Amino acid sequence: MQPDANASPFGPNYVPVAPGGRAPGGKYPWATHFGTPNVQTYAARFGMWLFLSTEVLLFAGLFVSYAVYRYLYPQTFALCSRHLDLSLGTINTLVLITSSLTVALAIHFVRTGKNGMATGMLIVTLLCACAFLVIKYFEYHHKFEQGTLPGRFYTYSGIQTEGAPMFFALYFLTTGLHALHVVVGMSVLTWVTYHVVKGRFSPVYYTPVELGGLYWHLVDLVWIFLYPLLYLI
Amino acid sequence: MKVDAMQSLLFLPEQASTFAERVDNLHYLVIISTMIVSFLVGTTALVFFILYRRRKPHAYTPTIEPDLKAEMLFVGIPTVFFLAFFAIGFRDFVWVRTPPANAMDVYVMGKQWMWKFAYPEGPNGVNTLHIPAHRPIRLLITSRDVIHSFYVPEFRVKQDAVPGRYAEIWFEATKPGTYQVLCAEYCGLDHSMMRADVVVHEPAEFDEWLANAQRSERHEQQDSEPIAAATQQFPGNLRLQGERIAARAGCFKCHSTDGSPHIGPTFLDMYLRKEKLADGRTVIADESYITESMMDPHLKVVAGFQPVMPSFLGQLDAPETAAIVEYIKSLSTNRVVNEGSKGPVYELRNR
Amino acid sequence: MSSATVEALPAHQPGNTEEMPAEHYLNDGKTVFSWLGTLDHKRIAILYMVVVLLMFLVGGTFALLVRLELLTPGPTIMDALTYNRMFTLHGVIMVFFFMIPAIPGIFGNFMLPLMLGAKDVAFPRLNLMSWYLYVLGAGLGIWGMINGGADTGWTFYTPYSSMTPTQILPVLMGAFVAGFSSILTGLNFIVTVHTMRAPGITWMKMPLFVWSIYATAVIQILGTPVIGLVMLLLTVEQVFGFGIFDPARGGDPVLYQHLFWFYSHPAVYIMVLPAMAVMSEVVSTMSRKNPYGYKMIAWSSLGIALVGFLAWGHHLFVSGQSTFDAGAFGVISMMVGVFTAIKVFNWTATLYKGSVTFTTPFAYFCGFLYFIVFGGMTGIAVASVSLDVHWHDTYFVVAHFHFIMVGATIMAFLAALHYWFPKMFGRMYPEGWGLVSAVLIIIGFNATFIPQFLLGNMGMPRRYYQYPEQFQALNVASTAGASLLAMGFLIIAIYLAISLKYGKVAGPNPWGSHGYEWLHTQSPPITHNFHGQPVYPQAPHDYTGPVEGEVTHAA
Amino acid sequence: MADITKNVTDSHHPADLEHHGAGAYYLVWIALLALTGLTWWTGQMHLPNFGLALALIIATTKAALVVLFFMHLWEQKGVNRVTFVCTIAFVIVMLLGTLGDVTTRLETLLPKREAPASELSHMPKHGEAPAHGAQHP
Repeated sequence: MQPDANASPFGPNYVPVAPGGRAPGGKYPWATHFGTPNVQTYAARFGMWLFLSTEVLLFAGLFVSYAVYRYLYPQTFALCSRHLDLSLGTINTLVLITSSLTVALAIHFVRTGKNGMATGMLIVTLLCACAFLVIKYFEYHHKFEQGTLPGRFYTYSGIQTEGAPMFFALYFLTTGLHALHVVVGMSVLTWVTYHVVKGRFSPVYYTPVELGGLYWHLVDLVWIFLYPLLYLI
Repeated sequence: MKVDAMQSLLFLPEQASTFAERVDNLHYLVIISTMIVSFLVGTTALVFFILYRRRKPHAYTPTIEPDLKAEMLFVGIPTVFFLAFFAIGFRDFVWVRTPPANAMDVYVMGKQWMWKFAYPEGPNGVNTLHIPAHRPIRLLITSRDVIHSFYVPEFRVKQDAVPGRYAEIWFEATKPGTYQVLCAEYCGLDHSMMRADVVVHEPAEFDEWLANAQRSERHEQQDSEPIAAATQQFPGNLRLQGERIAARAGCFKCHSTDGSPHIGPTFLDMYLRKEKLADGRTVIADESYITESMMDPHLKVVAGFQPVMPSFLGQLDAPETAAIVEYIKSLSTNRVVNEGSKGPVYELRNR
Repeated sequence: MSSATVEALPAHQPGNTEEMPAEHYLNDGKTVFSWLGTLDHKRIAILYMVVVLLMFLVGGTFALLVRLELLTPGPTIMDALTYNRMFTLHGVIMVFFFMIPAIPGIFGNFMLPLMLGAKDVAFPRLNLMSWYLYVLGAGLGIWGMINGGADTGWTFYTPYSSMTPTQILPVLMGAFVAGFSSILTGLNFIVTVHTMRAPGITWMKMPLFVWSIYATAVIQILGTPVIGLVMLLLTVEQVFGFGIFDPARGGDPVLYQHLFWFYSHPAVYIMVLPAMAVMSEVVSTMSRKNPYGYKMIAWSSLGIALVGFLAWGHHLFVSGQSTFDAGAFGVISMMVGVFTAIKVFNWTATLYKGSVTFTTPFAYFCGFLYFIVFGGMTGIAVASVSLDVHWHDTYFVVAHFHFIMVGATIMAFLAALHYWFPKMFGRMYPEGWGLVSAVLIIIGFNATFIPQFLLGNMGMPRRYYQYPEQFQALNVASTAGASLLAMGFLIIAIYLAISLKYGKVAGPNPWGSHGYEWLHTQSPPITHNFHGQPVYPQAPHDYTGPVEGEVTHAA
Repeated sequence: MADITKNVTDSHHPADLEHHGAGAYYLVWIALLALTGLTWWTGQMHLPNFGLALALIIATTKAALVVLFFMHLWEQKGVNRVTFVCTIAFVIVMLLGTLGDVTTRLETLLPKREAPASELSHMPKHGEAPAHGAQHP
């Protein structure tokens, strides 16, 4: 057999899977890189899950720090927790859960060929994300005014026990890192939306939508744990 | 005799504590079994290498896979040995971490780059620790800045000094003499010069030394003039008084002495600090400003702080105020503050 | 598909040992961009090699300077601050920029697809990106060194690291970025192993190298994010003073050590598992024998990856960790020893009824076996909790991890370099010089680090700029050994550089190996590795008879 | 050549993900909202002993719903599940190893403990000013 990519060594079942109509072949026939499109999808999805697991472990370090300091300062943490705005936190939880739903629906619609609906769902998701960040901004703003800030910036006289600056350090670190992920997720979803609008995805090929969705669900997942740990103790 | 040979072969220092004997015994056991096993592995490899050297270039060889017995052996032998080492090692570790009830306490504080030792009844000392032989000593180790590690090779004893808390370890010295304390945890520029001596006395000799040292310390504190004392190792009664008065008056509820922000500005480096006031002016925190602030705190409030301090007018008399000022002056990061190790600030576990 | 094997190769190539193959990945494109923009895993491997060797040179130079400084008890050639920076940068460079990317980056990248019968890794663009991230990380690190240089030791222990006047941020960021590179490489390898195996290669027929690299990748995925977070927290600590680890603000410095070692202990296995990977291949090829206990070796790789994650607390025996935790971590650490012992026994038993030839890679195998046995056993000794009370943070520990990380890993690195040199460049190195330098290096290592074991026994703490007089003799011995070592490396560098251009043409399979990477391909391979799709009916280390697809001189 | 995918443990076709229709998503969403409400309600009770445990159990349930249905792990057998379970296992390992230390350490080795519980017993409700310590004398 000759090393000719166009001859498709993968048999008649082979479907070119390059997004955006990129033709297989050329010097680097990456379209035939994996045996079949199935394997390619499989690889992409698996790669994404591996990436998500690194994200989970990234947050895990913060959760461990939280666990340790909560063990050391249980009362202070409870007291500080009462200083957070529970209603804003709850609204944010609902917003994120809803955005998770809309992303799942967006994938569903792409898969069933309804790109218009998918676009709508993605836009709702992005709006939810914006709402989340705006609410977060108000929460942060309040803390900056009040002086409930981490470490050496802590100036609030209301709670003067040892662990209070630590609680707010953890609060800002966890929610800050999470907010960073929200921003990254928004950029990813914006990119995805653009390509959905352009009609790049179809029921046969929608991997980027799915992967973007997975990332967004992870953002939701982290918040699901942050919410009770920060607001409800 | 055999043990001595091992000791010099392995370059081990003298065994000067009861723990050292335990450590070395396990050490010998591990080393000897390692040597035996690696000799066996090495010899086997050598024999195979000679027996099965390549005789023709493209020889084919049989596929050999281990049977269950070989597998069990390969897993079992190391497991048994390693667990045995661990069991002995952990037993000794628990032993060295569990001070006997009659142990004598010594407080150890590491600080860049010196060791301070203090006995509950005094005296305090820098870089020389006196202890009696044949008596269990419990060290309560802490640090004032970064992590240090208290290490005496002859005792085989090592414990990190973690700032803000007390770690404990105990040992019983067996041979009178002088041994070197080394810092084993990297702690900055002069890490390698952070050394001290442990002087192990015969018990009777130690009791005598202790009584002498305690007497001379009291003597020093009672009789010396404040100014003269400031030049000595423990800088002055005025400063110590100031600290006591400040504690009594409740200054530390709002003012930290370690630089951390609190309700009020920290005392650390406060003296001669340029402070920005809430109304935009700046002021040098000299003696007069500090005194004034104690008497009329709301007159010049430092920016970023709430005017919540009560006035101490009429509550502190002039000498007391002066003592506090003197105390604040002493809290400077730029100078080495020689003070004895503080006792444990946290309640100790019941022994 | 089995038709596309030997016959598919151009007829003049196999058997002709006089000339290099006409077409191979090295001459496929000669522009700078054809290298810097390449998606070919083999070229990326070469890119890694260039930077990794550069880093080794820098780190090694620091090591030599440190050793020179320790010739005398007092100051010798530098002041205390410079010395503290030297050993920090030596550690940071060797750990983050040399040892972690070395074998996976170079040989993993090059050999993994060849061993799986794939034309590349799963995500070639990601692969190139991780090289760039690595270069960026290394660049940041080097820039940080020139621009002040950290003096915290590579462990960055708080609270010292948040108080030090030196600039640790660039170095931290360098390590952080290099961590991303490590994650992406690991991710790529795992997906490659799952999706790119050629027909015939089932899980239990993967070469042992692949198994070990796979286990390494698992650690890279699961561990590296945590060090990333730790670096971020340290940055926040330094810049903003959040006080997460600051005892003055109620923080716990011991928590830092937990988080740090959760990655950095498994990171030791990121360094040593690939070394074991190389050795499984070398011993099999050089003794023309299947590895005794293939399954045991394969599973013990995964076992080390797993247990390696459960053992981090043995770095904290004297640091204020609880006695209970010390016991738990101590006993788990022993398990790592068990898995390693299994491998050692199996490698030794592989020689049984083999056909052993003493080449340079095999010389390094012998050295490796020695270093892993003694390095491992001293590890067991340190994990016996009470002994650690004496040895912790002394030169004993330094010598122990240098035996494993430098002794074993460098042995494997050099073995791989020699073993796969013909595969990568199509030319042979001079065998005589190879053996001479191997002997020199093995002796040099021993001369450098055995005195350090003894220094540790005597009680010399690590990271000492000045030391009490009684330690001098052994320090001088160690420095002398280090110079021997440097000489060995110099010789290797010279003859390999010469061999690149003037070495004897190797032919496709100079070792007569039945390892998958030597079948179905020429040396050096073509850009897409294979002409057509290779299949692998037999096991990877099968020497019971001729194998299909073997590209020999005689064919 | 058709057997090239044979080695791959799981040969999904993209369309392989079951279409359980959009209905399931709405159900999961409603369940998530309900659980959020539940945890909000129980969280405000500040149950002294098992409040945190309860909140975490609810959070885990919610996370499981998201992972299994929104992220399709329910249908993806094989390696993705293994990956996720391993990840969680390692998070737990890290948590246990570290907490195992802190919870069994010598009292003196922990940072200064906070005031006894009695002093903090009169916890304010959310948003209220704390009952003590607000004004310095």
